[in-house]
Amino acid sequence: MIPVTHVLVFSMILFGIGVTGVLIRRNALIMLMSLELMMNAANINLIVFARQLDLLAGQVFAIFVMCVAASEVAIGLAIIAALFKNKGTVQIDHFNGLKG
Amino acid sequence: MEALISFFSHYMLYILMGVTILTAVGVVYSKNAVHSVVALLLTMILVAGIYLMLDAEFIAVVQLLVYAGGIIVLFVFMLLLVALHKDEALRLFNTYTMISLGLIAFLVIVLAVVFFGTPFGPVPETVTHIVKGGSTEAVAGALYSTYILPFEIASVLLLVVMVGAIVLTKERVKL
Amino acid sequence: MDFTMINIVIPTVKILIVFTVVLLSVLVMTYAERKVIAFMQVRLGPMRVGPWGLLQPIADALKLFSKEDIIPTMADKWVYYLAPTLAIVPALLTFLVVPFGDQTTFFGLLKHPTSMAISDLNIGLLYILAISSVGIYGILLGGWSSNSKYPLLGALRSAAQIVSYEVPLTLAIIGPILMANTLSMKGIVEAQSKGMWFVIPQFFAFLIYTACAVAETNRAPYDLPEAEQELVAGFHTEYSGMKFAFFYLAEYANMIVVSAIATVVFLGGWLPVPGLAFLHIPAIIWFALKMGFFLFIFLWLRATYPRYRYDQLMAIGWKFFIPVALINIFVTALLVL
Amino acid sequence: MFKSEIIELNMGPQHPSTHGVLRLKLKLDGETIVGLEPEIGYLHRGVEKLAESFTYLQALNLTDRLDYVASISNNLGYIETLEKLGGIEVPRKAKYFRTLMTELGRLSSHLLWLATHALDIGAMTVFLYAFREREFILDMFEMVTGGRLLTTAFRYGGLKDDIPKELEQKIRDFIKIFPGRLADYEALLTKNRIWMKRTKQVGVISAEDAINLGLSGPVLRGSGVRFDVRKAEPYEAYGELDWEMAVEDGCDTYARYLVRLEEMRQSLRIVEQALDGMPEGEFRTKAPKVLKLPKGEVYHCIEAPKGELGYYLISDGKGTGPYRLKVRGPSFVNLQGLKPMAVGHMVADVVAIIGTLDVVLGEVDR
Repeated sequence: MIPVTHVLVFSMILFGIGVTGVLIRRNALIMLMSLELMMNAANINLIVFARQLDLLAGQVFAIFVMCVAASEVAIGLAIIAALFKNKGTVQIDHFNGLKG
Repeated sequence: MEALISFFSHYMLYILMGVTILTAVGVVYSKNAVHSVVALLLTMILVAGIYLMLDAEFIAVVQLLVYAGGIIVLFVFMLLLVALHKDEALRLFNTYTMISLGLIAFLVIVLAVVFFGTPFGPVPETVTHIVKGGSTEAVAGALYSTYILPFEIASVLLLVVMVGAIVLTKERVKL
Repeated sequence: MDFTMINIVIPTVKILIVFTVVLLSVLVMTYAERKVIAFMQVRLGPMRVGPWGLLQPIADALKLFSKEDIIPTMADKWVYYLAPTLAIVPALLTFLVVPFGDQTTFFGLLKHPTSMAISDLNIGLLYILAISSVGIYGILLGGWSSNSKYPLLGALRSAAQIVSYEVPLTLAIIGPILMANTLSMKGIVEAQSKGMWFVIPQFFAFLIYTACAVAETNRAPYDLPEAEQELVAGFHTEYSGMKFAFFYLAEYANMIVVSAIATVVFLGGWLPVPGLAFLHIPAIIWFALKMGFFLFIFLWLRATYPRYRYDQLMAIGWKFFIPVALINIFVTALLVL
Repeated sequence: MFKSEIIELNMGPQHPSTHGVLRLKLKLDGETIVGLEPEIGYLHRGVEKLAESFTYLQALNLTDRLDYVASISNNLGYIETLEKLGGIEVPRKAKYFRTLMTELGRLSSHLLWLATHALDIGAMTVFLYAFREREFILDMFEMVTGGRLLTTAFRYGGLKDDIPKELEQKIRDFIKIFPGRLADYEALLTKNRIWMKRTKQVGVISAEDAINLGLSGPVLRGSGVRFDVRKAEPYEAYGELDWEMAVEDGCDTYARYLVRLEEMRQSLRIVEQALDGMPEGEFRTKAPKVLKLPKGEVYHCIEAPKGELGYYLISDGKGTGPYRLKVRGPSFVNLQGLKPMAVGHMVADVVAIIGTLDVVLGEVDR
């Protein structure tokens, strides 16, 4: 087995890529995908600690995270669908109706 | 041969992690959104592989079922439904790209230093609680005893999401 | 983990054998399909290549492999290349956990008998479901990347179909899982060796499984994605040569997989038919016979029924199969308790 | 769900189920059809214009090529038009034989319809079963005329040759086996739940609309209108034989399917009666080799398998060929029903509706 630190750094990088996606991409769908990357990074942490500490709680919690991720995607895509219905685009630059 | 095998068993996780980072970068930096989804699919499959290497075979299978079988299908459907070709002419990135990239790189480096400085202790060669009888049984046992309340709440959450998604996308019926 | 030679060589040999057998049975299957349907339709089927046209599948395969590979001009090249791979890899990977028999010593070559599945995962069924859920991307992306309207319609149809029929399919095999109390393919067969085959107590589940398996593999009467009369050839309209062969192979491999699952879960796997155990037929022959029977149902249905319409297909999937499967689970759970 | 784009989809001219070279410009909202425009003319050969430069007998060859799956009916309609204008008497034996042949032609046409219609909806086996029986009928045509598809069967004033001796036994065999075969098709389709789902309430057209569009044949009778040229203005031997008109009230594809099946049964009855009652005598009257018709114009219609087939013929009294020949093809008129039937249905239904209209592009484009 490789040290837990290496996996942690990996998941940190994955999380960073996800954050980058959310920050720099303007396509709502890609931003949602980047959110999924971040969720996965968190999950990897949970799993690796579950193994390191020999505890089940990490795996159980990972399942809940997946559950939340699935819900988030379903609702997120529904919102994007509604936005697209109203504005005809998924570029978030166009959704500036609240800007003063 | 033996050396090769031991090499693979030791470095498989590194290989998986490396490829995962590549595909994850592909998700963010693809110009075509469908390429992003394909990259995301590969990422999810690779992450399932990582789970498998970390003795969590049940989570790995659930990862495949939930992400590959469900979530990404939703993404692909969404991509095929919304007209993305109109947005392809738009700029991929904006002026904040460099700043955010710098900040994130800084964050990653700082946290990596912190991780390397933290004494996590040695890695256990075998894990008894998880692997005994397979992680499936262990996780199921835990889910239905210790964590029964969160489990039920999760099911309620899913129900709410189901209703919410339908309400959001349903066309307004004029009464 | 113990990485000795024996742990490497035996699985490798098994993998080679299984994949060869699977690819060969795909060839046999294409021949059988044409012959069986031909006889149902009062004609002869292929007769030219070899005796009784026996070499026809080989001729077909050679033709497909040597054909020109055409890529539509506006196709998305990367995705266009990736799609056939995404279709065939999961189809072949699912064979990892199929137990073709109980145990074997490879005709006395080994000292200790080894399992006839490549790997005896304790979550075998879950593994198959998970892997096969990846298979739809081949269809979806193949249809999209061709940049043509008929494939796109076909791809959307099949994706919707596979996603909706995966639910009742999974629900249908939960009944037997409850009765066997295990997810391992081997364990399910062993559970049936003590009592009766699960096809008897789980008859409704078996019917639902059969219907959903046909829908899942895009075969008639649920073959809307490739409905020739409507969508020309569905998602693979633009594919030719090797890539088309991959889709073709994937379809037949999927058929064999769902038949193998049906055999293991409902028809008692490699167990002999009750009362015929004295015949001393090897386990693998029993398995092949049962699988052949299930595959024959596919052909039989294709020769008999017209095709459903898209909305009707979705309606029966969601409004009929899922409720019945849920009721079946409920009743089974009550009885098992 | 979305402000959806309307997809334009070209179905045909090369498409597995447009029965030839029909091109449909479909406008789709998802899979629902919001607009449909048939584009015809891919098989235009100028039959009507060609006829003007031919003699009356030569023009008979052209009629074969109109509805090439029911050429016997086309021949009959044309020959009768000539006889009507020229006032040529036909012997009773020829009348009976023509009736018999036309009904066999109707059977072969309906069998082809059943085969392709079933194949379009996905029932492959019926296709091959129906072709087996059609082969039987085509063999009979070959015995009589030497041609299987393009028969050029009759001549003005009667038949070209006397009836072959072996034909009677062949027809008797056919009459014996065919009801069983019909039962086979029905076993595969009529009570089949998928078949009913695919055809009931699909392609609905009310009796009023059908009449207004000028539809005829089984398409009209499937909407409950009791109209059949064979009953309304009996020609040949139809008035003397005992048979029923097939009518269904369903107005949908399933009703038209039932109508055609019943027509096949009735055709078989007509064939049997015509064979039993076949009179002895001459098979044709004396008619000149090169026909010259008096000046005048005439319209004559018969009930072809697909509907009312009419020929409008003008003769200038001088030439040996038609001055003008106009064909009222049932397929062309029935094709007008496609749009009202298909709009609002799904792509898969278009295929079923083309099948139920039973169009042959040779006749549509002429």
